[in-house]
Amino acid sequence: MMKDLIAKLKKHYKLTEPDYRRADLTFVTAQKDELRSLLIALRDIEGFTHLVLLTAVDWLEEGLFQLTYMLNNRAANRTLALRVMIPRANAVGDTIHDLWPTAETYQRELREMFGIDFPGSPRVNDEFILEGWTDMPPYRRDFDSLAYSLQTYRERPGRVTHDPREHMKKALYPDQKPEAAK
Amino acid sequence: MMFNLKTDRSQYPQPGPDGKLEIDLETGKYLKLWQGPNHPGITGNMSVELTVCGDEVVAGKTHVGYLHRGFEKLMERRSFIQVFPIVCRVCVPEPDFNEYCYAAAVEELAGIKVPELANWMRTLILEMGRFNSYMMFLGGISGALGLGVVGQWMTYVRDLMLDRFEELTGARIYHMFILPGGVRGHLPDGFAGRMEEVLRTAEKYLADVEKVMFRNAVYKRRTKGIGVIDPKLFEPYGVTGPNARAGGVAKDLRKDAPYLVYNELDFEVQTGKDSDIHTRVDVRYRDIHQSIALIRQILQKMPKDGPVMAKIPNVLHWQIPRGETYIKGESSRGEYGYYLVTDGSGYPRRINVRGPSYTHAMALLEHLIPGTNISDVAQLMVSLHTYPPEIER
Amino acid sequence: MKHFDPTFKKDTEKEFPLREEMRPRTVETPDGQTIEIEPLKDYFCEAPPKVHPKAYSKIVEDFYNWARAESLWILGFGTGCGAIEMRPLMTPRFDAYRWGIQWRPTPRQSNLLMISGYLSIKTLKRAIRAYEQMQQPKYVVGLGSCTINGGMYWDSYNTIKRLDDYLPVDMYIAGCMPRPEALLAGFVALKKIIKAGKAEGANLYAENFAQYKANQKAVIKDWDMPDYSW
Amino acid sequence: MSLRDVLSPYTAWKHLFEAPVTIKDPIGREAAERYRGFHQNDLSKCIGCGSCEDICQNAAIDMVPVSDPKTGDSGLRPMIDYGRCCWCALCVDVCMTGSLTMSNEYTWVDSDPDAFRFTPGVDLKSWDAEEKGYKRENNERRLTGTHRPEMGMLEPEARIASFGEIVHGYTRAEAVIEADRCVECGLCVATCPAHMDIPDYIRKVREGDYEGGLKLLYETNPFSQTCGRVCTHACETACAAVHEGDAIAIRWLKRDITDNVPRERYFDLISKPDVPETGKKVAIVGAGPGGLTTAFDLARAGNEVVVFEALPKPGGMMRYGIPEYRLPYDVLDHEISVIEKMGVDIRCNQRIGTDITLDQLKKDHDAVVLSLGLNQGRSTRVPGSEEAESAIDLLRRITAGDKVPVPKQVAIIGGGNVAMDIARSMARLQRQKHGEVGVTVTALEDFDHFLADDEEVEEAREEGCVIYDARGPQEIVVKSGKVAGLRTWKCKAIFDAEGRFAPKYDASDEMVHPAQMVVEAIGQSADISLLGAELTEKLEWNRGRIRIDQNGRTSEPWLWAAGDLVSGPDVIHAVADGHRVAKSVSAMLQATRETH
Amino acid sequence: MSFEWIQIAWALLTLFIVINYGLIMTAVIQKIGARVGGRYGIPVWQNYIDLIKNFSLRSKIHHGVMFYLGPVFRLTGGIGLLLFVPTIYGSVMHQNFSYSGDLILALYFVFFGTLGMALGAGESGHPHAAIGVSRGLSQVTMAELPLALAVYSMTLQYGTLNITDIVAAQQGSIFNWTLFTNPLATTAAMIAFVGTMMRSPFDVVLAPQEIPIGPPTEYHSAYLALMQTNRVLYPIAKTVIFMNLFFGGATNWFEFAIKIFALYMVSVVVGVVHPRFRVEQSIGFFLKWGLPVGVLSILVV
Repeated sequence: MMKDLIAKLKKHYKLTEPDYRRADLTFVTAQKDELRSLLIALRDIEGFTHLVLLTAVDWLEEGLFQLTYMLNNRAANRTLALRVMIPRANAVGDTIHDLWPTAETYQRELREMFGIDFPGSPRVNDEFILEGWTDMPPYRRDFDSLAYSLQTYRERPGRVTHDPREHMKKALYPDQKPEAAK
Repeated sequence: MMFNLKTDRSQYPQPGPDGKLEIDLETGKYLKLWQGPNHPGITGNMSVELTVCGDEVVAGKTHVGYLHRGFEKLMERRSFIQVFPIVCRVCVPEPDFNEYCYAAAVEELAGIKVPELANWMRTLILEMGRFNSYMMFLGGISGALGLGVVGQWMTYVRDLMLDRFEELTGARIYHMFILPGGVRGHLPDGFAGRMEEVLRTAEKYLADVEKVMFRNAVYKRRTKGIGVIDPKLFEPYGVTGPNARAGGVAKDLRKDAPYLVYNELDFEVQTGKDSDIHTRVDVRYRDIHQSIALIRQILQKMPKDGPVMAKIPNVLHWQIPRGETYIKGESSRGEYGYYLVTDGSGYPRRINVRGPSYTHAMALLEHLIPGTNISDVAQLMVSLHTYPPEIER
Repeated sequence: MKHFDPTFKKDTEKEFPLREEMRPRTVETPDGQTIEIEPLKDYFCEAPPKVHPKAYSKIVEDFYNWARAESLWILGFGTGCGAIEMRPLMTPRFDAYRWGIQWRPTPRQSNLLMISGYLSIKTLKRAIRAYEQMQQPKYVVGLGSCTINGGMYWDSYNTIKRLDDYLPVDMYIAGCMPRPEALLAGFVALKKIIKAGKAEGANLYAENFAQYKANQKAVIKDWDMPDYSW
Repeated sequence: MSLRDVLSPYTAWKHLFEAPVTIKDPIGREAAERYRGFHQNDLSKCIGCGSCEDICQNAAIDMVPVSDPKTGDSGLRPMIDYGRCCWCALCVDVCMTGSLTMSNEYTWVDSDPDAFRFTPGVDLKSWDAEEKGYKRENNERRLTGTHRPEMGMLEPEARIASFGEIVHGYTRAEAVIEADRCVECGLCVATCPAHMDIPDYIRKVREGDYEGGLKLLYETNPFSQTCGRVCTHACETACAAVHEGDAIAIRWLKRDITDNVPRERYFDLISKPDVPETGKKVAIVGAGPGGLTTAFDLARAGNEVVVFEALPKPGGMMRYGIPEYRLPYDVLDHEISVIEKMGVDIRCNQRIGTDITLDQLKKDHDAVVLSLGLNQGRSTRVPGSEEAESAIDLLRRITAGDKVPVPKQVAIIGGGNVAMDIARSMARLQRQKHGEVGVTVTALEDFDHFLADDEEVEEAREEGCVIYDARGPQEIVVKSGKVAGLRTWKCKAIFDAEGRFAPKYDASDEMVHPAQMVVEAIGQSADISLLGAELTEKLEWNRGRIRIDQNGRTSEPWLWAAGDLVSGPDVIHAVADGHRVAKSVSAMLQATRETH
Repeated sequence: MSFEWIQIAWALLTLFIVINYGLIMTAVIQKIGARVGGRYGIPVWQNYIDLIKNFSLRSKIHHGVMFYLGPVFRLTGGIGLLLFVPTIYGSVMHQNFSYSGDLILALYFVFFGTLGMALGAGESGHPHAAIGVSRGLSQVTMAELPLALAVYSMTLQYGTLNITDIVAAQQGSIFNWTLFTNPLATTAAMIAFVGTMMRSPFDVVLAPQEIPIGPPTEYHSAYLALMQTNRVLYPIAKTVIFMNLFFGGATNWFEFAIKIFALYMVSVVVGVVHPRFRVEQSIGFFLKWGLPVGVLSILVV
C-alpha cells in the first residue's frame, strides 16, 4: 500500500529511497522546491488530510536542518513523514499555514526554537514560548543548555563529588602510575 | 446538522494579511483583558489575551511558555534511560502517556520486544491515567461553570485512583513505571479487589454527577449550542480525540491503530453530533464509563504471571542505531505522539512531543474565541481539554 | 548525562541580534512629544518597598501572628507541576480548609505565595509581580526540589535553580512533587514560625531589595507586562 | 427545560447527611508499601561504586568519603541532594549491591534550603529502619547485566589429550555482552597491582576499537597477552558486579583485545616513542615479567637495555612455570618479540656468577636490576621428602622438553595454582603414556579457604584429578627405594591463635595415597647464590627477601630488585614491580644526566 | 414613635449581635456547603480569625478617595439597612430606627452599598474590577426588579410603607404571613432574593472563573476586613427585610436566628447545586420569571 503510493509519487517528484519503518509509518525525503505541491497532492488526492506534526531536526555536523512534515491518512491509517533538508545557514522554509492553519503554531515554534524563518506565516516573528530571549535559538545543537544554565543561574554551593577511581588512586597509590612508560 | 456559528465579525476589526489584528484601544470601545496565568478558570498556567467589546470577545490570543522547561533540549542531553524520568513531567495530569510513547519509541528503534504481561500492565496504567484525566476534566468544567460540588467529588474520586496508582507504581503523580523494556513491577496482591472498590465508588459519584450536572437546566443553558467546532475545521486544525468525536467523527486510535493490547479488549468509540461544549463533555463522560469497563476487563483478562521486563542492554551506556520513528496513542485529549530521532550515539538526537493541546489550545482556540461571550471563554477552553505543559514542554 | 561544552559562551548578540522592538529607542507620541522608552526596563517596581515594623507591643504582635498563622490565604497561582497537588488539598480528601487555609484568586488578598515547583523565567516575572502586589506580612513556600536547587530542571536554560535568590522563602517542602500530606506538614511548620514571629520575609525583601532586584534582573531580560494582568 | 432538569440537581443534597470522606489526620499518613520516599543505604553492603551517581539524571548524588578505601570498596558513599532528586529510583534499580533502597517516608520540611542534603546511612534519619518503601522487585538488578556469558573451552576429554590451549576466548558477540555489563566504576583499578585502565579498555571492547584498546593495555602492561590468559585477576574480586551475579570477566576481555589485533599490527601500534637516546645503559638480570617490563619501560625511555637470562629462552616463570595449555608458547614468544622491538637486548644462557659477574654488570652499566624468579621449590621436610619431586622443577623440565618420569599414580602435596598446574600437566602426560589419569592432590587447606582458583580446581577435577582438602602430609612412603605413596592426616587447623603457621592434625583420620611419584608444590624460593657473599652481606634483608624501598631500590644505590623475588609469584605483580623500578631508574638516570 | 438617645446604644447592641451571628452563621453555612462536597470545611470561628488577620496586615495601598470610600459605603449600606428596619418585632431594644415609610429607605440602602462598591472598585483602576462592576450592576438591578414589584404589590395589600406595621399585620397566626396572604408577591421577592445573594446561578460579580474576583480584586487588608464585615452583615440585613415583609418578622432572637438561617439557606440550597448563568441569561431569567410573577401579584392585589 505504502509502496504503491511511493511509486506513484516517484513518477512526479524526486524522492529518496523511503524508510518503511512500520506497515503504517514511512519516512521519505523530498525536495524543498517540490514540497508544497507534494503536500497539496497528498492532502487533496491521496487523503493525507491530517497534519500530525511539523518539526525540525538539527544535523549540525552536516550543516542541515531536517524539517519533518508528518501527514496522516485517517481513513487508511497510514502515516507518511516527509523530510526536507534545508541549509542551516540562512534557514528558510516555505510556510504552509494556508494549507493547514494549525501549521502557524508549528512555524512560530520553529522560528523561535530553531531560528528557521517562514516568511509570510502569521505572527511568525512574535514571541511564542520564550520571553526576552537574547541568545541563540535554544533547540539548535550548538546551544548548550547546561553551560548556559551554569552561566546564568546560580547553584547552591557546597556540592563536591568524588570519582571512585580517582579517589582510590589518591588514597592508595598517589603517584605509582607508570608515568615513565607514557 | 445545524451549526450555530457566530462568524459575523464584520463589525469588528479584521486581522491583517500577516495575521496581526490591529485594534485601537484609544477609542475606548475595546478593552484588553488578560485571563491568566494566575486564573483559576483556565486549564493551567497559560493566558489568553482577550479584546472585549462590552461582553463580547472580539479577539483572543493564546500566550504560552509559562511552563517551558525546554524538555526537548533536556532530552538530548540525557542518555536513553535518563530520559525516562523526565518524560512524564511533560504532561502533569496524564503523565503515563509520555512514558508509554517514549518507551515504545525506544523499544522500536532498539529492537526490543516487550513481554506480554508488560503490555497488559501498560494498558491498565494508561486507562487508569485516562480515567484520572477525565476526572480532572469533569471537575474543571464544572468548576469553570461555578458548580464547585462536582469538582469536589471528582477530585475525590481521582484521589482514590491516585491511591491505586501509588500502590501499583510507588508514586501519586509522576509514576515513572513504564520503563523502556517493560514495566517496573507486578500488580500488588489484592489489587484487583481494591480497584473494584474504587470503580464502584466512581460509578456512584458519576451517577450523582449525571443528576446534578447533566440533568441541570442551568448547565444545559450554559453549554448547549455554545463553542461549536465545525467538523470541517477538524482536519485543517488537527483536531483529534474526544473533541473530534463530539463532532461525529468516530476516530479513536485505540480502535483505528490498535496499540498495546487494545485489539483484545471490547469497547465502543463514543461519539456525539452537536460538537458543542455539552457534547464534548458528554462524550468524555461516556468515555469514563468505557475506561471503567476497560480497567475491569484488563484486570480480568491479563495473564496472571510472567516477566514484565525484557532484557535490555546496560543502560549506563546504551546506544541505539540511527533511525527515526513516531509512536502515537489515544490519550484522553486526542492523539499523543513521540517523534524520536536517534543518531547512533548514546543520546537521542531529537525528541518531539506531539500533544493534542498544542493544536487545540493555540490555533483552534484562537479561531473559536472571537464572537463568544466573555463568560464562555473559560468553559470553552476547558471543554477543549488542554493541558498547557504539553504545549510548551 | 552529556558533559557540557566548556567553550560555550552565552550571548551571541552578533549572530542573533535582539529584536528591534526590545531595544531602547525614542518614539514620538500622538500628541507630538518625544519620549525615550526602554522596553526591557522594569517600570513597575523600581521603587523599593517599605520595611514595616512589628506592632509596638509584643502581646499584640503575638496575637496578630496567631491570627495570621491560623488564616493562611494562598494565592491560587500554580507556577509549575506542584499545583496539581493543591487540588486534592482543596477538596474532600485532604480538606486544608480545616486548618484555616484558603485559596484566593488575587494577590492583594493573599498572604502566602506557593511556588509550586520550577519557575520558568516567564513565570518568575509574574511570580515576582504577584509577590510585590501582596500585602505585608507575606510568606513564600517553595515546593519541591526545583525551588531548592533546581531539581529536575537543573540544566534547563529556562528555569531558575534557587528560589531564595529572587524571593525570600520561609519554608521548603521536599518532594517531586510533594504529596498533599507533606504540604500540610509544611503549612503546620510554617504556622509555627509565623507564630514565633520568625517569618519576616517581606521585611527581608524590603531591606535587601537592591540585591533581590539585581538577581532578578540578571535573569529576566524583558520586564514589559500589561498593567495589572498578565 | 423540563421539570426534572430543574429538580434533579437537588439530589446532591443527600451528601449533606453522609459522613465526609476526608482523611481525619492526613499529616504523616503512611504511604503505600512500594512508595518511593527518602533514600536508605545499607552502608555495610554499599561499595561506593558510584553507579547511582552515574545514572542520576538530576546530578542529585555526590559520592563523599566516609571511610578508608579498601579492596572493592572506594570508601565513598552517596550523598543525596533533595534539591535535585526526582524520586525516579533509577539509582535503586542500578545499585550494584542492592544496598540503596527507598523508604516510604515522604515528609521533609525545613526553612533552611541547605538542609536537604544527606548521606543515607551516615546521617541518621527517622526512616532508616523503615521496612516499607521502594525496593527492586525480587531484588533483581535489571538495568545492567548480572551474568557473564559462558566461556567456550575444550571439553575435558579433548583437552586432556594434549597441551593445546583450553580456553577459546570470547566471540565478538559474547565479548560485547560481557563488556556491556561493566558499569565503569573503576573500583578494580586500585586492586590491580599494575593499575591497568580496566574500565577504559573494556569500553574499547564494547566499541569494537581493539587497536585503541591494545594501545591502552600496553600503557600499563607489556604482558597483556599473558595476563589476558593467566592473570590471577584480583580485579575481579573487587568488581562491583560480583555482589549480585558474576564479576565482569576482565581477564577474558583483555585477552579479547589482544586476540583481535593481528600480531603484525602490534609492532605498528606499540612503536617506540620518539625520544632522544639518553646514552645510559641498564642491565637487567632475569627475563621474567618483572625484568622484561622494566626493560620495556626503560628502552622506551631511550636507554640501552640488556637483559641477561640464565635459561635458554626468555620468559622466566611464564615459560617455565605456567603449563602450555594455559599459556601457549607462541603467545609468549610474540609478547617478548614486541618488547625486543623496543630495542631490548635479551641475552639468554647468561647465568650470573658463571658466565658473567654482577660486578662486571655494575661496572658496564649505569644501573642494574635484579629480577629473579622463585625458581626453587620448597620442601615439606617430612620423612621421605628427599625422594619427592619439586613441582617447579618438574614443570621446567616438561617445558624444556626433557624427559620426565610419568608413573601411573602421582600424589601432589599443595593446594595452590602451582599444584594444579603440575597435577594437570602430569595428568596430560599420564594420559599420553598410559591412557588414563591417576593424580591425587592433597591440600592442607579446606575447600572454603582453598588457595587455587575455583576454576582451576574445577577443571582439574573434570580432567580426572582427585582432590582432597585438609590433608597434612606426614610421610612419603618409600618402599625398597621407590616411592610407594603418601601418608596424610586430617588437618584441623593451620594457624595458631597468633596467626602463625602451626598445623594441628587429627591422627585418627589417616589416609595413604598410593603413588609412584610424590610432587611437592608448597611454595618456591629464589636462588640468591648469584649475588655472592660480599653483596649478600651488604644488602639489607627482610625475612629472606631483599629489602627494597617503595621504588624497588635496594640498599645499594645501583641495584634495584623486581618480580617474584620481591613480591611473590604473580605475573601482574611482577609487571607492576617492573614499572615501579623502571620509573625509579629513569628518575635516577635523569638526575645524573642533569648533574653532568 | 419618638427618638431616644438610648436607642443608639440598643441599635449598636443589635448590630453587635447580628454581626456575631452572621460570622458564625456564614461559617456554618460554608460547612454545610462543604458537607455536600463531602468534606468538613472551615472551623466555625474561622471568620473571626480572618477578620483579625485582615485588620492586622501591616501594609495597605490605595487608589484614591473613592477607593477608601467603597468599603465604607458598602458597610454603611449594610448598617443602614439593618438599623432602619426593626430587627425584632415588639422589642423596644431592637426596634432600631424604624419610622413610617422606612421601606423606601431600606430599599434605597439596598442599592446604596452596591453603588458605593461600584464607585470604589472603579477607582482601583483594575480592568477586571470595572468589568465586574458593570456586569454585576446590570444583573443586580435586574434582580431587584421583581422585588420592587413585589414590594409594590405588598404595600398595596397592607396599605402602609412602615415595616413595623407590615410585620404587625402578619402577627397572630402563621397564615397571616405574606407568604400565605400574597404568595405571588413572595415568589417574586424570593426570586429576587436568590438573585441578589451572590450565589450560583446568579453570582456573576464574584465569579472568579470568569473575571478574577470581580470588584473586590484590589481590596485587601483592612479594606477587605471592612468588606468582610459587610459581607456577613448585609445579606442578613437584607434577609431581615424579607423576613419582616413576607415571613412574619421575628419576635425574639431565637425566632430571628431560625428564620434568618432558613431564609439564607434557600439561596444556599439553590446555589450549591447549580452552575452560574451568564449575565444576559440571568437577566433573561428575571425578565421571564421574576417580572411576570411580580406583575401578576400586583394585578391580583
